[in-house]
Amino acid sequence: MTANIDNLKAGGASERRSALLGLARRLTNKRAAPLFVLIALCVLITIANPSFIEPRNLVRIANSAAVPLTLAMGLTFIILLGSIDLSVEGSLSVAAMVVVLLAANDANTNQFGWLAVFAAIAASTVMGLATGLIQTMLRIPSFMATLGVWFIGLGISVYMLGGSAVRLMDPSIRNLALARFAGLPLGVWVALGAFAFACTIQYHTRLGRYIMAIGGGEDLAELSGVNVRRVRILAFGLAGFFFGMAGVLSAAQLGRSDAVIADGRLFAAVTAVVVGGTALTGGEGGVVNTLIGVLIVTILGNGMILLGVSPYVQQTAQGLMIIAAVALSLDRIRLQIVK
Amino acid sequence: MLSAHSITKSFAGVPALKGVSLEIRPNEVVGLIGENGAGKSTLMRVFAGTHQPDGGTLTRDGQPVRLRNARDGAANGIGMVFQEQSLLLNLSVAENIYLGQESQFVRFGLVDWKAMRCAARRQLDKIGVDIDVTARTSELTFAARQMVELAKALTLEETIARPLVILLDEPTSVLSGSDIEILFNRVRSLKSRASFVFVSHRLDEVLRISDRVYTMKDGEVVAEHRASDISGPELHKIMVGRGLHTAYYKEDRQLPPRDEVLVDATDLGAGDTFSHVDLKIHAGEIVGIAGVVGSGREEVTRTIGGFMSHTEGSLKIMGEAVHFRSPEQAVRRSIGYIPRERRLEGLVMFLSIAENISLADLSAVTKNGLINYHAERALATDWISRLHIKAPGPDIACRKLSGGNQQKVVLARWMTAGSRILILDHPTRGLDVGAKEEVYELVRELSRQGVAILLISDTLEETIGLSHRVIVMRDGAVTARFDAAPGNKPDQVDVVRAMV
Amino acid sequence: MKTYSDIRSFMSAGWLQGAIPPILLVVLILIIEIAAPGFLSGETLMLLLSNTAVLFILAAGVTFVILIGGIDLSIQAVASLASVILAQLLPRIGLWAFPVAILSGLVFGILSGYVHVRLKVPSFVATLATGGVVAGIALWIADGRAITIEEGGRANTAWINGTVAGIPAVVLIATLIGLVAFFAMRYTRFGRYSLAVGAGEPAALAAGINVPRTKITAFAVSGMLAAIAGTILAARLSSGSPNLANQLLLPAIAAVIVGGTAITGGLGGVARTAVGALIISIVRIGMTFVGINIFAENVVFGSVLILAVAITIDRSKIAIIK
Amino acid sequence: ADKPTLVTSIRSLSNPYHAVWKSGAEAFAKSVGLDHVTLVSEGNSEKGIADIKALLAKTGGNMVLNSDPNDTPDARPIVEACAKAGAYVVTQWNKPADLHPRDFNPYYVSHIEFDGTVSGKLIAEILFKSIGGSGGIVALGGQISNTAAIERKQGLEAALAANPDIKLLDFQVANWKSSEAYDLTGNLLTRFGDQVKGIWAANDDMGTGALEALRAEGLAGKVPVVGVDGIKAAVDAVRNGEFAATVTSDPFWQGGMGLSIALQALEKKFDPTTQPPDHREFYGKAVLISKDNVEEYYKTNIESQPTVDWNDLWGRVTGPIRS
Ligand SMILES: Nc1ncnc2c1ncn2[C@@H]1O[C@H](COP(=O)(O)OP(=O)(O)OP(=O)(O)O)[C@@H](O)[C@H]1O
Ligand SMILES: Nc1ncnc2c1ncn2[C@@H]1O[C@H](COP(=O)(O)OP(=O)(O)OP(=O)(O)O)[C@@H](O)[C@H]1O
Ligand SMILES: O[C@@H]1[C@H](O)[C@H](O)CO[C@H]1O
Ligand SMILES: [Mg+2]
Ligand SMILES: [Mg+2]
Repeated sequence: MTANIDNLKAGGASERRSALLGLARRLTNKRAAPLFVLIALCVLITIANPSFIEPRNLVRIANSAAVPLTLAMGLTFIILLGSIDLSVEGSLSVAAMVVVLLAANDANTNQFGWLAVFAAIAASTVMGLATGLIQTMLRIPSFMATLGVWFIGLGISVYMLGGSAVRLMDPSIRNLALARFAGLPLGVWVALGAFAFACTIQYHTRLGRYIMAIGGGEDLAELSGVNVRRVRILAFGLAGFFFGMAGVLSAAQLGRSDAVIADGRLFAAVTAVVVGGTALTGGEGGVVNTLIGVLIVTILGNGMILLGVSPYVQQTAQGLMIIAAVALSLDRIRLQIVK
Repeated sequence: MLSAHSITKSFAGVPALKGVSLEIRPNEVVGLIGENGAGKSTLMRVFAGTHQPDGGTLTRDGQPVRLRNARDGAANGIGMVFQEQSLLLNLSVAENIYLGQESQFVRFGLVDWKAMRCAARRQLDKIGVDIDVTARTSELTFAARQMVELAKALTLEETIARPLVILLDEPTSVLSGSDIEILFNRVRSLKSRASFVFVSHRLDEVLRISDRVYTMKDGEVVAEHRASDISGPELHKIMVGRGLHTAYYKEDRQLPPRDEVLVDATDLGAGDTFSHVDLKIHAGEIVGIAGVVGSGREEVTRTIGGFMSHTEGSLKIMGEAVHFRSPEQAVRRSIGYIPRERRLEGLVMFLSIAENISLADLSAVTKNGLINYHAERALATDWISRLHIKAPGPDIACRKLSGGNQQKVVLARWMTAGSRILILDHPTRGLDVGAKEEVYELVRELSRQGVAILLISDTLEETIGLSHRVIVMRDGAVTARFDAAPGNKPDQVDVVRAMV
Repeated sequence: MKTYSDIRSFMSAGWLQGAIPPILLVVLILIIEIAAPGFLSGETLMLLLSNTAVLFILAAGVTFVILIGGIDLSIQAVASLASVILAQLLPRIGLWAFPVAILSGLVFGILSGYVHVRLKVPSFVATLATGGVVAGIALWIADGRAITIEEGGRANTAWINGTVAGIPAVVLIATLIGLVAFFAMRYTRFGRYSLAVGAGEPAALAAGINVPRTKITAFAVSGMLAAIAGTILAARLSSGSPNLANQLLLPAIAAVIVGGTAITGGLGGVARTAVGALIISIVRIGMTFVGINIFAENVVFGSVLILAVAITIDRSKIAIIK
Repeated sequence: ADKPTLVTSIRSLSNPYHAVWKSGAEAFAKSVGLDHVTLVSEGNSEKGIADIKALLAKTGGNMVLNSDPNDTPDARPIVEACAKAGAYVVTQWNKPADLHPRDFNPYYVSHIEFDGTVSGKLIAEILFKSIGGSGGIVALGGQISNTAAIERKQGLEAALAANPDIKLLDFQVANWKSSEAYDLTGNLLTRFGDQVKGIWAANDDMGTGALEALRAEGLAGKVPVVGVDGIKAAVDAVRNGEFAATVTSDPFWQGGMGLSIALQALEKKFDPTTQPPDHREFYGKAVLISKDNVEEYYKTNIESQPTVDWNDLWGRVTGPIRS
């Protein structure tokens, strides 16, 4: 008879220790760290310049955060998969292009109103689905599939816009930026709606759970019967949907669209996602983290202006602050391997 | 009920299954045994739908079926507990149990997590284990995870009306005696509802639970027996091709240790994991540490291996005081570590045998600081023949080897590095009886050459059988020490008493 | 005997897979020649090689980081900084400006590695941030403008723009760097450790590899090669600018991956990157040669990137394609 | 001999400024009946230069190039490559100070710039006047190291020095981008609130971004904006009083005239080597668009394609370039 001794007794000592561990964990709970970074940032900026907490400024921050938040919601799902989506700027510019060219504008006679918005979101959702198909069917890394789609999307918008900036003249769409409800621009409500939708997907649907599962171990998820390919395609489609919303919001805010409307959005969005505590390796974090990350990054930008940081050192300052924010807030106990 | 007819399957041209025919009848437990790499797991995966056979057919209730993926398998009432655990560590227990089968909890497109948790709790109650279904799986012990896996496979019961087939690929290799009993009881009581295939390297277990036993060898079924018609030693002989050694742990070859002390820990402690541990290991000595999970024995070995730093006491390696901050420092002090999680820490699975063997000490194959590929391959070829590693050549990626052969590659690495101190953390986990024997032989040989060995193992028998001395730990402290000279081995009962 | 076993291992190591990127390269050249006869001349091919040099050097550096499983997004800032340093120092210290500029790359590479390894910031964000810091420093050193390398300084950069035995010096430099990088990757401990870390970090750690050191070294190499690329760029353009290497980052990473190196690490190498860089520049120059509509250029380029990767990557050696 | 190819090399087609440049080039190409190729660098100097070299190889040097180099440094290798291949080249906006057309006779025909200091100053003065000569303004600069951005900022500073009652509250950089200007403007409004009486932007993309941020706060038309480039959105804004002014270098003219000058040199219609220095390196004439002339400008330049006499090579020369 072989006596197997590993687990003859797991009570006593380990129970006592796990209570201790639990306490220690609560004290050093790194998962809440991004929130602390956010709060500390707000407190520090307020001390330096009290106009930071004026309601008017908070509304402006919310307004600046609307596009990055919507965008980052989509990106979060891709990063949770353990993939990356570099096509952010391409998809966003396609959506912005579609909405201005179909709604009332100064380049053609179209006047499809809100249909233009749906078409824009549909276009970028289709681009996302196509990305997912390309990635899973050709079996290539998302990094390259989305890099390719980035170029393609940008090329399409440059072509359609003929290089010019087309003005968006549909007043009801412009109202996303110009009209307010309960003190907040409608665009902010839309972004909050996007956030609520993203939460629903992530925390209450199978798709959200499967995305987490794939990020945690794609092969294992497959063994459990998860249709990995379908989930990936849907996730990229979902991301495209959010990018499309962000494109519409961008066009509504700027009142026009050109092909470079999304310039610089990609890296800002990835930074926000990571600062919020979502792991680039997948399976850890989520859209709530991203909300916090977006706020940290937006408030950092706002704060630098409020403090009058010279534009010559802003880039450097921002780089250092981001390193500090991530270093302070990453849950290194969970993330054994950092890549 | 489920049968395989002439199933063949090769990986990159190398056959793993060479025309296997086998039958699983209603309400029975089929045992499946065979050496490492015989093809047991591959066959199970074909049944489960996660591997597609190159040739042959599967029939379910007499009808041919094609299983393209795990979902097809599940739809046919076939569930599997995988040899390498297949739980997602970033999800909770409940989410894992119902992963892929959430539809029953979906209302208006949203998942009712509460209902899922209740159902998961019911599943776990059924197999008689008490695990928090909201816990993250990463926080569970290995054994607890195994029970969750079983619960997960058994959820098929709720959705499939037909009789089920549950495939258990080495479910017991990480389970304790009591957990094994729970598992077996559950299997017996479910026999009215399902048939089971049970793979294990512990022949006594196989005979105890199975109705019939198939023996595989080199991708073929070589024997089929009624469990009541055959004995363990007979099975062993069919499987390995020779009889069971009477002196399984080679006690006759256990030499007294030398005088030189290679590891000398005094009053050693690390955080709240263990404290006041005194431990001396002489050249040529094998010291086993017995203890349950949480006793601190893992941490002691990981401290000596450089994965953790001690916070109290002192540690001397070959007479010099050390304070390791990384495994690299331990390796530089001639310490080698053979981990229990081979796939994670043992080998770089995507590198070749040759590259893995030379990894810890490239100086054996470098000339003027440059790697000499010819020498590296020659070295690996030499080890392959000396340790009887079953592999087509030194350039094959280690992930393609079976567990036993992987373990031999790890050993070859540390022998190449000239390690004078070896830490063996469950060195025979998942190995077949033949492979185990070879590993024991190697361990003895190393000991005779003067290597100091610290051993943690799956079974008390192995610990006692191999060691010169046995140390027992409980709650982070040493509770007993036993001398284990040949012919004077301590009694298991005494050791267990000190453990709990 | 030795060569025999070398050949055998070459065959068994899936040489066909390794041959696919070069074959793709040849096919692309033929396609362009058919579409625009005259492309296949010694002159254009030389042009192609010299235009690939900077891209390749940048890509070779980042290959090391990708192999350990990381990414380095700071290379274009580091290259720009090196160009600025070179332009500022050439008039004062002559040829010594080169080692100083290259050293700056080494320092910032180590800094990136340090931030990533010690502070455990994911390399994507760590290098994005250090890239921002470096860009700020470049702006500061350049006093916010492009710095022309005047007549006097150009005497010291002329050698880079010259030819040796009819071959452009930049091509020779890139070849030399490529060879050194190739041998470092294949024959040194550091190279082997990098592969091991990329393919299985916990196992590499347990085998006694100094993982932090290996990682920081990879970033140092990447920074240094980026700086070399920056100095060559400065010499070619006779000037340094804080934006000089802008827009070179993504093509460099694309070159690495198109060559068949796994973005997840542990598989690939510098030789593959050389082929990848050539594929990227051929497609670019080919489009101009064939006269692809300017509006379609991005669409064609993006599609070719996707197809090229689909053809070149070795799926059998990548556990999961993410 | 084969007909020469006309080649335009610009940064990208995704900004309105260069899009108009391209249409000018095409209008000219049509007028002379020659093939025209557009190259874009996408902000990547290496690509810009490589593409030009590829075309030089393809045409065997039988081409003329009108180039807006991506960055100052790019001009030298571009010019050197053209001279070596025997192609005629005109550069605009960006070149190193020590690179001169006369050093590459006859191939480097001309270099054209627009005095950024003058434009920056001009719009600043109009802005100051429109807020009544006193109060605070904020300024949005282009990409820091860009020559045009530096010069326009100098012009602003000169105007400020002459108007001590105007206070520059803050100078920030929005990298020529409207989206960055949009967010920055919101933040600046928080910091300075009602003190912001006007916004100076180094180009119209940023200016219109700032305008939209003002609009979101209900301040459009109340806080005047000025910019540079004369893009359509800015001209519209001048028409409805939201912009005080914009000034344009007339990219349509730039796109066609650069080709025309180079082509006439190639066709030996004039000899570059005998031209006066201010035909080789000169400031072109910028056009100010303010409420006084906006309706006319709108009719001639926005509603219809402008008509330019492509043979009037030197009509817009305003003087040699300062160094
Ligand atoms: N994915 C794979 N790729 C290549 N070869 C494989 C793969 N899986 C298994 N093999 C090979 O197929 C053969 C059978 O392996 P299998 O895992 O079925 O053995 P096993 O009987 O389960 O062994 P063990 O007792 O060690 O679990 C082995 O030679 C193994 O190396
Ligand atoms: N454990 C290690 N982890 C990472 N890199 C290492 C390690 N050991 C050596 N190197 C690398 O290899 C190079 C040679 O190392 P070193 O000079 O320590 O060799 P050595 O003294 O000959 O080694 P050994 O101790 O194995 O005989 C070093 O410059 C370093 O970059
Ligand atoms: O838009 C910018 C600036 O306005 C400047 O005119 C120079 O380059 C253009 O691209
Ligand atoms: Mg197996
Ligand atoms: Mg096994």
